[in-house]
Order: sequence, then structure tokens, then C-alpha cells
Amino acid sequence: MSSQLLRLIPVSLVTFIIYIVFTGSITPYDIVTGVAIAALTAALFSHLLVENTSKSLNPIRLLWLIIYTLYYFTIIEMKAHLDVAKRIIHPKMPLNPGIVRVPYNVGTEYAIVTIANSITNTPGTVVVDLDEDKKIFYVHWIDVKGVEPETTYKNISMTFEKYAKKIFD
Amino acid sequence: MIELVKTILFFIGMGLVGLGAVFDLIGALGLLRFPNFFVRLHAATIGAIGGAVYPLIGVALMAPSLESFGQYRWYLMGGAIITALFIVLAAPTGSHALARATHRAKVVPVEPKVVDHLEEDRG
Amino acid sequence: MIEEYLEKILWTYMFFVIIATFGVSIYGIVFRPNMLKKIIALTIFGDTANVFMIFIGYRAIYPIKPPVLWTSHPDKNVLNTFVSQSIDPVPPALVITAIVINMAITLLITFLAIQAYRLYGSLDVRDLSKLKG
Amino acid sequence: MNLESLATTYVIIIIPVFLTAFIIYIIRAVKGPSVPDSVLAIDALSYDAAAFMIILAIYFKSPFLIPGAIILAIWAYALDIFVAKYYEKKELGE
Amino acid sequence: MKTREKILLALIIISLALLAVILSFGALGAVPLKTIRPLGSFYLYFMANNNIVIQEIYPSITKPSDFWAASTEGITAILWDYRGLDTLFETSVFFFAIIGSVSVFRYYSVSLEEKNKKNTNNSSTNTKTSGQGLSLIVKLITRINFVVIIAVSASIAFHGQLTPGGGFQGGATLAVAPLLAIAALSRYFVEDVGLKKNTMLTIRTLGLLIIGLLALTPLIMGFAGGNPYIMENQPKSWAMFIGFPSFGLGVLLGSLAFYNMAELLAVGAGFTVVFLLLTLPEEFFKKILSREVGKQ
Amino acid sequence: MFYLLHLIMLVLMMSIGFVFAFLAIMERDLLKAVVFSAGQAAAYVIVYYLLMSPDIVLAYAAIGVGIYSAVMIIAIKKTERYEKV
Repeated sequence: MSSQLLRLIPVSLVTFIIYIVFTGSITPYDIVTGVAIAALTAALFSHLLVENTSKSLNPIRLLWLIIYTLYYFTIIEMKAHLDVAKRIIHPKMPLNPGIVRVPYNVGTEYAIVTIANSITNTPGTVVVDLDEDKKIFYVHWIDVKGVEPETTYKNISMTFEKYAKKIFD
Repeated sequence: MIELVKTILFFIGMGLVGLGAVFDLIGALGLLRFPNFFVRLHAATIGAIGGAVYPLIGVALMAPSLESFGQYRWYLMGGAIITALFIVLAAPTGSHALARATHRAKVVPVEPKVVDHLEEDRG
Repeated sequence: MIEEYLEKILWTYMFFVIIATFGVSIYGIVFRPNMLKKIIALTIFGDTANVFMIFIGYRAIYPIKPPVLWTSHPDKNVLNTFVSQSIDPVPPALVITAIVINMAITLLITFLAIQAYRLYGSLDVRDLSKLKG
Repeated sequence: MNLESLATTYVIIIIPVFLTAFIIYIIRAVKGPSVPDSVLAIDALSYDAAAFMIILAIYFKSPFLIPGAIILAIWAYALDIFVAKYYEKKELGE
Repeated sequence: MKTREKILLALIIISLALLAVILSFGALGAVPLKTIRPLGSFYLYFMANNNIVIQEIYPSITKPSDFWAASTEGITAILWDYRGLDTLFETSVFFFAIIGSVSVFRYYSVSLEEKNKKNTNNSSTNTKTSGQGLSLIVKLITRINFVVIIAVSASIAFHGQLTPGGGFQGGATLAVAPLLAIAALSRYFVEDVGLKKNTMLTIRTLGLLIIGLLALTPLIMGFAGGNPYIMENQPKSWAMFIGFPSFGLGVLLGSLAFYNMAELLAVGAGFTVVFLLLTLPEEFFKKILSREVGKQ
Repeated sequence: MFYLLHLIMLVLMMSIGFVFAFLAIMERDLLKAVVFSAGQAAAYVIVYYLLMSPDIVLAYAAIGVGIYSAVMIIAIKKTERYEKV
């Protein structure tokens, strides 16, 4: 019973933060309506979103999430953007595309989705499909450097998986 | 001190907005030039992340310095941040959903290609 | 001087585009045989009418703002500046009502079209008009 | 020159770049040999229009113009999911 | 395209183009005016102002608070206050369109167990990860997006009297949640969560009822003083009842905020009903239809 | 000068809306017509924005881009995709 109630906390917190940030002001009216909406959303959706409460309230994981976001959007993303931009502007368009297998070794849904969206958000790689039983992503890669699982894993998803394990697993 | 930080953030924001405009143009060009749907997905990613998320974050960084907006500059900042957050979540998912459906329904062939393991595994 | 003429030409072109869109959507409503295509044309017609309505409430001045006041305790200067910069709020308020009613009608017609397809197996008005009873 | 007039001038320089990009997206959306191509172009167009709307709010000096941006982004995502569902499943409710 | 159609199309376009030229050279006046029309200016002056400061512009009005809509947002002020009855009936039009749709599609709810009984090979009934809907990534992101969508739509609707937005806009934003759930997670999931057709219709009717009661409040309270009025925030100088409390919890808070909340509920639930009806599986529908046709 | 910049943006967006509307009416593949009509709605959203009506942007972006397209896609899935000539 108490775990059921604890589960409400992360969802309601996230809803409240989004509500206040989008509103952009902190008057008593905003706080009252925000708390009401947060409670309602948590009651409706917490069982769909949270499985392990202790994990979701762990500050170290949150810190890793922030570090990963900063690192991802400043360095990894910028490199990939420049690479694909070069291919677009180049008059001959050097393309070498193909769909390759990329293995992953994480268990939870959140970790899988973090890796998959990180791959897709990086220009140059798009997750076309995934196989949950064999633990494989099928990734469309703009410049196929090799088809072996080791090569693809090293080139595409190693960094993401390292952080995803720290954040969600 | 706070003024200095605000000014630095303002110029970083301006840089991000300009970068976003350039990436937007490049993404559009890529969408036009690339030969096939699956390759165009990468150009669309540039358009969505480089062309929308970076300028939105840039506007959010610029917002605290815009004094004439008064109280409502936090409204501008919050709207920009939440929109950026939503696009970060939604754009890759939309691309993935479209790619998977297109590959399953065989609407367009995967041409040119070096290798297609998904086709092999599905048989 | 040149700007005035340019402005006039651009406004004329704008009205031409609006009315050409009207013409195209009327063509779609009248001549296209498929019911769903007729519904799409109907929504385009409604949207263009709404855009035209908003143009009537627009003002040709430079610092132009939406009709939203910044403070709930305005003094005289704030009010005068606000009224001199804001658009006319009446047409947007009418258009919101129009959008909602358009949407309700479109939903109802779509339901009817799907039901007609289930009963008669066709969405072509030429086929449907041949049915008896 | 204070920061705000600098921002306004900067946005005036940015606007034509965005408009050019919009036109190129539209060429792809019109040409697009298959439906997913058009959807992809309109999708990217919508996300960029959302960003464009928020940038223009600085130029018009009115913060009240921005909430439309997130709505446009949300519904562009919904359009994606619907077209994907159309191709993938027999029935849209499944 | 036949020749006759081509000629007709050309005629339509040419005549309309002539109309365009006539319009832009002054049939409606120069259409984008430089000045503002008197009615619009009146609304803009009075919607957020109950002071005496506008006596110079409108000297004949001795009590400006009679026209005060308690909203800093012009369009919401007009929608729910100056033209409140229009909006009430517009909401009713949407309501009756949904009632009409429900009566066109005779419908009973289809649960997931019933569906799985038919295809016995599909053994898993776990709605989160079974074969329903799209891939795992889309499912999880859609579930996360519910939180964003609900927070954003609530913010838009609850601040309708301060910033752009309002009940209908918030409700139309909220409608994306059931729509995405139906597409990405399947309609059986939506019904299993508890958003069934009849529940939604009840919520929708409840929202409309709240709007009606709010509109009637000044009337009921005004009967005590003998001078009732309907549907408005504005305190009337002739009525005993002085209008809704205007400031509360630190912001402008007339009746408009409550109208917007009720409208959010009504519109969101109404759209859910429409999408649940539209995504009814065709095979079940065919069965119902054949049974009904057979009876006659 | 500034006013002309607004006007040019408006003219461009209205022309884009017209192109999409024309294609949506003339296309025989109904699914493509729906996608074009969503593009027309996106162009009109920017027109409404430039005409300074944020409330209409909110309402119309939801209805024009989203609900019309979704309802039409469902209807096409339930009925038929190609228009007979």
C-alpha cells in the first residue's frame, strides 16, 4: 500500500514542474491548480510509468541524467550534425547506407528507450526496428563501417549504453 | 555579476539561434537532395534537432536579458524549454515509427544499400 | 511612394490568393465525386473564410500586438498604448466559434460518410445517387 | 546599442534563412514520391515552424504569441504516429 | 477532367479574381484599417479596467465597472462574457454533434479479453507489452508524453483569463492524449484504463451542466434583489448581486476561470468519445449491422 | 519597412497555403490529399500567428493539423484509399 502511494511522488513532481515552468509564474493560484493537476495525473498514470520507486527517486541517477544530457547535446550531437551536414553539402554526396544489427545489454524499458532515442536523435543513425527477445536494434546507418556486431556496437551505441546503465539500470 | 552571466548567456543563445537557422537550411537541403526515404530520415533529424531544439534552447537562454518583456519573460523561457523537451522526446519517436511502418509495409525499397539485416532476419 | 504602391500590389495579390483558394475549394466541393474529398474541400473552404475574417480585424501598423494586456491594474498611459497597438478582438472571437462549429459539422459528416460506405459499399456520389429507396 | 535592439536586428537577419528552408521543405513535400516522404517533410516543417514562432516572438516583442508552438509540435507528432499506424496495422484501433 | 469542368473552373477563378481586385481597391474600405473600430476599442478599454481613468474617452459612462469583464485577455473576455450565450450554445452544437454521432454508430464496448478469445493464438493479455499497438519505444514515449500533454493543456486552460488560451483550446490539446493512446497503445488499452464511452459522455454532460449552472448563478442570486442578469462577470449597477469575486489567490479570477475549467473537461471528454467511436473495429460493426438488417 | 516585412511573410505563407490546397483538391490518392491538407493547415497556422491571434493559433493548430487529419486517416482506413475517376 505504501509503495503504491510512494509511486505517486515522481509522476506528480514531474507534472508539477512542467506545469510551473510552462506557466512561468509562481502565484498561489498557479500552485493550487498545479498541485491539483499533479495529483490527478499521478492517480491516473503512475501505474503506467513507474515500476521501481526507489530507483526513480535516487538523486545520483538524476545527476547522471543531467551530466548525460549536457554531454550528449554539446559534444556527441554536434559531431554527428557536422558529419551529416558535410555529406549533404558535398557535391558528390558520399553515402554508404545500410541496415545493420546492433546488440544491447540492458533490461529495463526506460534504458532501452533511452538508447534507442539517443541513436535516432543522432543524425546518421536511425533505429528502424528492435527485437526484444534477441536484444537487437536494427539501425539504418548512413556510413556502414562494418557489419559485425562488435564494430557496430563500438561505433554506434557504446557510449549511450554506458550512461543508460548508470541512469536506469 | 548576475548581469555579466546574463549577458554571456544572451550571446550563447544568439549563437545557438544562428546555428539553428543554418542547420535548418542544411536539413532542408538534405531532405531535397538525398535519394531515398531511409536516407532522408537523417536529414529530417538535422531539421528537427538542429533546426528546432537548438534555437529553442537559444531563445530560452536569451529570455532573461529581455527586460521589456517584464514578468512575462519567464513565460517565454518556460514555453521555449517545454517545447524543446517535447521535440527531443517526440521527433526521434516519430522518425522511428515512420521508418518501421515503411519498412514493414514495403512502401519504398531500401535503395541504395550496402546491407539489409532486417530484411534477412525477417525472411 | 514606392512602398505605398508595393503595399497596394501585395494586398491585391493577397486577396487574389485568398479568393483563388475559395475557387479551388468550391471546385472540390462541387465536382469531385468522392465524399471524403468533398469533406476535405469543405474544411479548406471554412479555413479560408476564417483567414479572410481575421484579415478584416488586422491593422496595418508596425508595432502590432495581440489583444492581451500585460497587467491587471492598468493606468491611463498603459491603456492608451495598448489600444493603439492591439488588433481588433471581435473577429478572432467570432472565428473561434466558427472553427468549433465547423469541426463539429465535419465530424458528423464523416460519421455519416463511413456509415454510408458500410451500408452501400461506395463513397462515390454517382454510385450513391443511383440507389433507390 | 542595448541587447534588445541587437536581438531584434539579429532576428531580422535570421528570418529569411528560415523562410528559405520552409520553401525547400515544401518542395520535398510536394514532390515526395511516396506518402512517408511528404509526411517527413511536413513533420520537419512543423517542428521548425514551432521554433520559428518562438523566435518571432522576440521580434514582435510580445511573449503571448508562443503557446501555439508546442501545440503544433504535439499534433505533428500525432500525424506521424497516425500515418505509421495506417501502414502497420489492419485496423487503426488495434 | 472534362472540357466543361475546365471551363467552369476557369470561370469560377476569373470571377473570384475580379472580386479580389474590387475588394482590395476599396469595397470594404481599405481592408486592413490603420485605426481600430469603435466596438473593438470599447472592448479593449473596458475588459480589464474598472477605474475612472477612462472617463475622458467615454464621458457618458459614469460607472465603468458595469462593463468590466475581469480578464486581461480580450478574446476570452468576449467569448465568455460579452457574448457568453453564443459560446454556451456553440458548446451545445458540439455536444449535439457528438450525440448525433453516437446515434449513428450503435455501439457496445469491446474488451480485450473478448478480442483475444477470438484469436486464441495470441495468448498474452498483458496490455503493456503484448502485440497490440506499435513498437515498445513508441509505447513508452507516448505514455511519458501524457504527462507533458496534460500539464500543458491544463496550463493553457487555467490561465485563459490571463494569457492566450481557454477552455476549448485546452480541451483540443488534451484530446491528443486519448488519440495517441488509441493509435500507439490500442483502443482496448484505453477502455481497460477506464475511459469507456458512457463514462466520458457522463463527464461531458457534467461539464456542460457546470457551465450552465455558472451562467445561472448571477440570475439566481439576483432574484433576491429583484434585478437578475445572466452569464456575466460584470457587476451591474442595477442588480443587488455585485458579480463574482474578481481577485483570488493572487490573480484575476472571475467566473471566466471556472468556465474554462468546465469547458476543458467537456471538450476533452467529448473528443475521447468521438475517437472511441471512430476506431471501433469493423468486424464487430459488421456483425451488428447484419443482425439489424436481418431483423427487418 | 517593418510593416512590409510582415506583409511579405504573410503573402508567402498564403501562397504556400494555396499550393497545398490546390494539390489536396487535385490529388487522387486520398491519403496524400490528407497529408497536403495538413500542410495547408500548418501554413495557415503561421498566417494566424502573423495576424496576431494566438488564441486562434491554439485552436486551429489542434483542429486543422491534428484532428481533421486523424479523423480523415481513420475514415480512409475504414473505407477506400483511391478516388475513382
